[in-house]
Amino acid sequence: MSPLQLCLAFSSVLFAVGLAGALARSNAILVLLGIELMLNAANLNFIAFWRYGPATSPSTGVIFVLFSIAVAAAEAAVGLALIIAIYRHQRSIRLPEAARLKG
Amino acid sequence: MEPLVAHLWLIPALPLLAAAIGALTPRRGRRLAAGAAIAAMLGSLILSCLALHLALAAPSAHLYCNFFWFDLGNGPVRLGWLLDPLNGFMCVMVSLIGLLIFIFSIGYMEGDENFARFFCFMSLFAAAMLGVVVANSLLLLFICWELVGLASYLLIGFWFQRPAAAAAAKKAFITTRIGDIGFLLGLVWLYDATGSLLLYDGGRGVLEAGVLGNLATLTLTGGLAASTAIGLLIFCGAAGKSGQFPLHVWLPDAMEGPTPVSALIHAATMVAAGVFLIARVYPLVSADQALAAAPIHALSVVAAIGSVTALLGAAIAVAQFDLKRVLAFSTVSQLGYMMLALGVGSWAAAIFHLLTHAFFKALLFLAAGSVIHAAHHEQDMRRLGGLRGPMRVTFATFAVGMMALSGVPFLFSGFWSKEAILHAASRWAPSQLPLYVGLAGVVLTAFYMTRLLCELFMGAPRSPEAAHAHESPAVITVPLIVLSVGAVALGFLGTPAWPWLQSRLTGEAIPARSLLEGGGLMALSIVLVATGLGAGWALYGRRPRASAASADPLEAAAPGLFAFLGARMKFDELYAATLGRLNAFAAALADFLDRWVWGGAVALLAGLGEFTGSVNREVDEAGLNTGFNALSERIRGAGRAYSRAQTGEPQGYLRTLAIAFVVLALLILMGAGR
Amino acid sequence: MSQAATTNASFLERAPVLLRDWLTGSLPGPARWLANALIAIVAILAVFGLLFAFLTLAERKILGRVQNRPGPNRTGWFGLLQPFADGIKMLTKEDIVPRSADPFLHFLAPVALLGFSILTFAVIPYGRYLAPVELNAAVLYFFAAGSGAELAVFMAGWASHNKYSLLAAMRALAQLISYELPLLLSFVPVALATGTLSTTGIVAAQAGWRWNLIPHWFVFTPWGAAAFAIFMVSALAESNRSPFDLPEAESELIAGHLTEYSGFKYALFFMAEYFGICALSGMAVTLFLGGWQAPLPALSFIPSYVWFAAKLLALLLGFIWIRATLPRLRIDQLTRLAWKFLVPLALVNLGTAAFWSLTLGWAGPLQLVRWALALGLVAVPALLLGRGLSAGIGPRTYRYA
Amino acid sequence: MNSVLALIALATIGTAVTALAGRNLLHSVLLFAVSWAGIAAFFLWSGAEFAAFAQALVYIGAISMAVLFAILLTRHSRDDFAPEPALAGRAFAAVLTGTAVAGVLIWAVASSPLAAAPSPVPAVTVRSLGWQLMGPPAAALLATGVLLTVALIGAVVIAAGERPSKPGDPP
Repeated sequence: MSPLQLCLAFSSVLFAVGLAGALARSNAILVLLGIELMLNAANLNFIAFWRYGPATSPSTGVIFVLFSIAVAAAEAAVGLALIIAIYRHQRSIRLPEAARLKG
Repeated sequence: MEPLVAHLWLIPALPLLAAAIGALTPRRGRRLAAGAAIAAMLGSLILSCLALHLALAAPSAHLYCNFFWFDLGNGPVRLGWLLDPLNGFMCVMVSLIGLLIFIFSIGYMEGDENFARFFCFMSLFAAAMLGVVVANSLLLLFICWELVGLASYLLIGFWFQRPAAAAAAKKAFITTRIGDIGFLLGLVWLYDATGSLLLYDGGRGVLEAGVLGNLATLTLTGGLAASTAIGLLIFCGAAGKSGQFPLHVWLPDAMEGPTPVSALIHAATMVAAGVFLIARVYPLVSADQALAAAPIHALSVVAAIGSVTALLGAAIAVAQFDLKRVLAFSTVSQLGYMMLALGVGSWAAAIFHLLTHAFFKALLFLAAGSVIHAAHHEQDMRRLGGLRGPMRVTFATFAVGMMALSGVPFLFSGFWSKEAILHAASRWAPSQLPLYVGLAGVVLTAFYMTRLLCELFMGAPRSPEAAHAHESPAVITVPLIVLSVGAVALGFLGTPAWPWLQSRLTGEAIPARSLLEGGGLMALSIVLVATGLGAGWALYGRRPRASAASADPLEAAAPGLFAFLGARMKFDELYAATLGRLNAFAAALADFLDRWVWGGAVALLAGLGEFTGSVNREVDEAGLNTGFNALSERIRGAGRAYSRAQTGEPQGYLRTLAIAFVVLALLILMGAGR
Repeated sequence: MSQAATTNASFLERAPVLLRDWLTGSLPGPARWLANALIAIVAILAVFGLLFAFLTLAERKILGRVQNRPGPNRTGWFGLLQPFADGIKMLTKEDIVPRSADPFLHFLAPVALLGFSILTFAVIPYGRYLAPVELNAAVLYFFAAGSGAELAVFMAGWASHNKYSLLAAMRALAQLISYELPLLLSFVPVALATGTLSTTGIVAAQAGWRWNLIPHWFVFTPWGAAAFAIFMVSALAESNRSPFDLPEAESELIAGHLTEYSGFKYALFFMAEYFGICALSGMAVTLFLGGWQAPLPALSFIPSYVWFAAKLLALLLGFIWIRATLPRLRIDQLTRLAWKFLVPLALVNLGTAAFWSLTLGWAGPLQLVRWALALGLVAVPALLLGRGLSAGIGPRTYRYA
Repeated sequence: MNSVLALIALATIGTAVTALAGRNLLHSVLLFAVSWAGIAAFFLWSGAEFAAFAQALVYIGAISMAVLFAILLTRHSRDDFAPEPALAGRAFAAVLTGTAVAGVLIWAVASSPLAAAPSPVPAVTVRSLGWQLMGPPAAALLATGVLLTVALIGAVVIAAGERPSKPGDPP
């Protein structure tokens, strides 16, 4: 396997781990973290392609990563705020119990 | 190119801006919201007049300005603005009537706490309609079309505290949506067939000869031309919006909205949209006229639907007591007339009638609004009456509108436009049926309008509200007067003696005919109008209703028929029994499948249980409810059934997403492997 | 004489490097690189370890003087051996771990804290030739490494199962997060002016003197002065020093997250705190005080690291002085100071710096205009915001006393 | 070269797995910090220095802090971290899905011909990065700024809890 493929494999496994976590845990915070992990895996891909992929402008990948980090930060902030709001409504942050919008 | 054409987008953009302003103003910002809305409408009225002037300079030309929107994989998606006499007239009409209605509603809505929101929605409505009018791309047109639907939903349900209003809004939205699905399918098909949705695009537009030729020649099974199928699909949308026969049920219920809204919907914007759409794509719809082999022509269907609607609406209108409902059904039947005219191949006549009808129907609605406003929101004509004395202006203007609608000869615009339609119908080769239907409609129209007028204004007040009624303020009456002038004068633009409007619309010179040729038909219709008026006067005018309780003369004569008509021919019940149940069944089915896909066997059993339960619930309740409650109840049930698929558990969604991804990726990889 | 001075200076200047090369010169390439790195690490640890030891002593002495008491004066001459006595005491003390505590975290917290604060030393240029690690984004690295400390403090508060510790941890989090922002923002103008994030580059950008008198340090520009002030205040808060030492407020929270710590772990916390102070001061020196640059051309014969040490010590004494003088803030005052005063001020300051670097070309009378404008840009918002901040906080009136 | 990568990957994935499988929420978060650090290390390894430090600063410095705050604010008692009840099946399904996704992805990666030759590290200094950011993606930069601001305000508003609404005003 070429280094690029190794990196991609790494990121895929990381992504899968995040996904599995997000699916398995019912604690909203852990689910959020799992999703963050998936985002990180995507970042890994950006860097990997920037490093090994066909040459584009010298800093595209890094710029991508910076943007996605910023977005991730925003996402985390809002997500945690939502979790706190949910907690305030029903004294728990278990996702299955947060299914009260259904009707 | 003319700078005006390039900036045609300003016409809808101004009201849209006003809507944005209205949306951002707080509750107390009434002045600002209303001011913005009216200023915007004034602006687009001026622009529209300029545009019309420009268009009339070269009637047969289609000035358009297309621009690049975004790049779709296999080519750019382009939108554009179009200007020709047709939408020039429409623009002027919409913005003028919209302006008047806005002014009117300052007076009408003054008491409402959501004044600002109201004007925001109204502006949105007007903006969407103007967008429909100026669009040069069916895609853009469809977008604005949906916006019209949304705005109508918001406005009909403006008093959403009332369950009736909320239900009516939902009903209107969903019913029109049914039609729009057809429309959308038509667009997709059209795009698939031609690769473009632009109307005029230098020879490549879908309304231009080359493309149409291909469409008409490309035939499907049974010799059905593609253009026929597409035209019919598009007509579905038109039928939905302008309340044609199968989908007319939402229109009367739309009366739950504030009266200015009803006026806007029924006169200027929404229902006009359908007729306008067909007139707009007339070349496409009529493309199949050439091939005689075709088993069915799109226009014949349009004509048939139109005539049915015309007769049906008129008949039902006879037996209504809510004055706004009477007007609503008269709108239905008038729209039937327009469709009929389109069907028999004279779209100029249809547009002519559309314009005149816009004026006198807006006038009627606003007058009705003024009555309702004066009578403290009493709408039942049995409990009104005797308003002639206190409300002179309203009475006069209402009378003008009524005479225009029922086609009182020579002086009133309705007469001329209706004449145009009837003549067109009489000249239609395939069948004379539409003509007879139209003539029958004439009688009924005259009859129920007379009835309405007498019930409202003659006799003595039959309730304290009516007794205390007084003339409305100037902000309400002035638009009435302006409109009544229009309702009278507009007719003279299209008399057979001087067919200015038609010739401008179609772009070719139409020889002026003397009134006498084809005079027989005219005479006949005059006689019919006279009969209608006479009958109405005989039944309701001579001996005005004594009290609110006393029975209606017709009711006394034929109670069964009257009740049947009064229940609007039981259409809602019919739909509730058929479509509603079908819908609920499909919903339950979808629900069942959904659970089966990833819910496992337990969910399957549960789904079965719910499915059977829901079905037998449908069976129990069907027919129990009456009126649109049944339909909207069904639809709500359907929604509930659908929504069970939505567990509200995000991880479930995520899981399905992941699984779907895996499957997809596998498919692709397999494909790559081969 | 000046000739002799320069040569002399250059030798002294290069002395540490020469020493290192003499030590590791014989080794092959990679091993040599490793050895150099090790030497750098060891040197830093040794120097700052000693500095820490005597800093504690100095702090206690000075506090003593300020409070009219001698301070430690028994062990050794002027109590000079006090730190070592303390060290032995700490080492020999029993290490208590509460039963319900989270033992692993309880152990990890001080270690991690110390580790992070040592990491930050890597990028500070101590002298003309004494920059341990040359990074392109050194300052970013500095802040990134520093941000780990918050985690450690929280760990400590959490691991020792104690409500005071937990409260302290919450406070610490709030405080550190709030002050991370002005700290970073106050650095941004420097990056704007120098166009680089590498510390050596920043120091190099501050070389030279105006009229051979006033050095080109950023602290001598309006925006630089403001940024320096903001940086120092935030640094105080970041290192939990008085007047921002709420997380370990003895009077309210016993000793905050240190409550359940004793013996060597406690010592580690202490060390980490002082290392943090040293690192932040070093960064302040690098960013605003011209790093190792000499204040006057005439004094440049003194080796650069001496200058750096002098500036560093000056700042440290400032820290101690402040601790001796100022009372502690309340938590709400603390956060308000951060969000309502420092952050907006830092943002305005960014604008000022931009103005400054845009008007580099102005000369002659325009220079005066430039200075006036910049000063106004710095002073006016400070005054306005300050008024808004101190609104309602008047001299206290004791009614029933 | 690749051994370093393997080391980093192992550390990152291992910590992530333990974090997501762990029972103690707080430990999970701290482990997550470690695995984020691992990702930063990967960035460093592949020469994206700036991205690495940004990653460390944002994730370890900010996000983990926020998460810890959220944990402290949303727990009944200190021992609220009991494992979720009756989730064995779900966990199994989740792991199954995860492995499926991983398998598909890795298969795709392995089966697609990707540039095998290790190219030299693209040189990117902070200065060039800055210039690039100010170039084409400037608009995106502004948008991101706006996004962050909005997110900040929104988070504050959401987490601050709603004031009791008057019965008078409509729903």
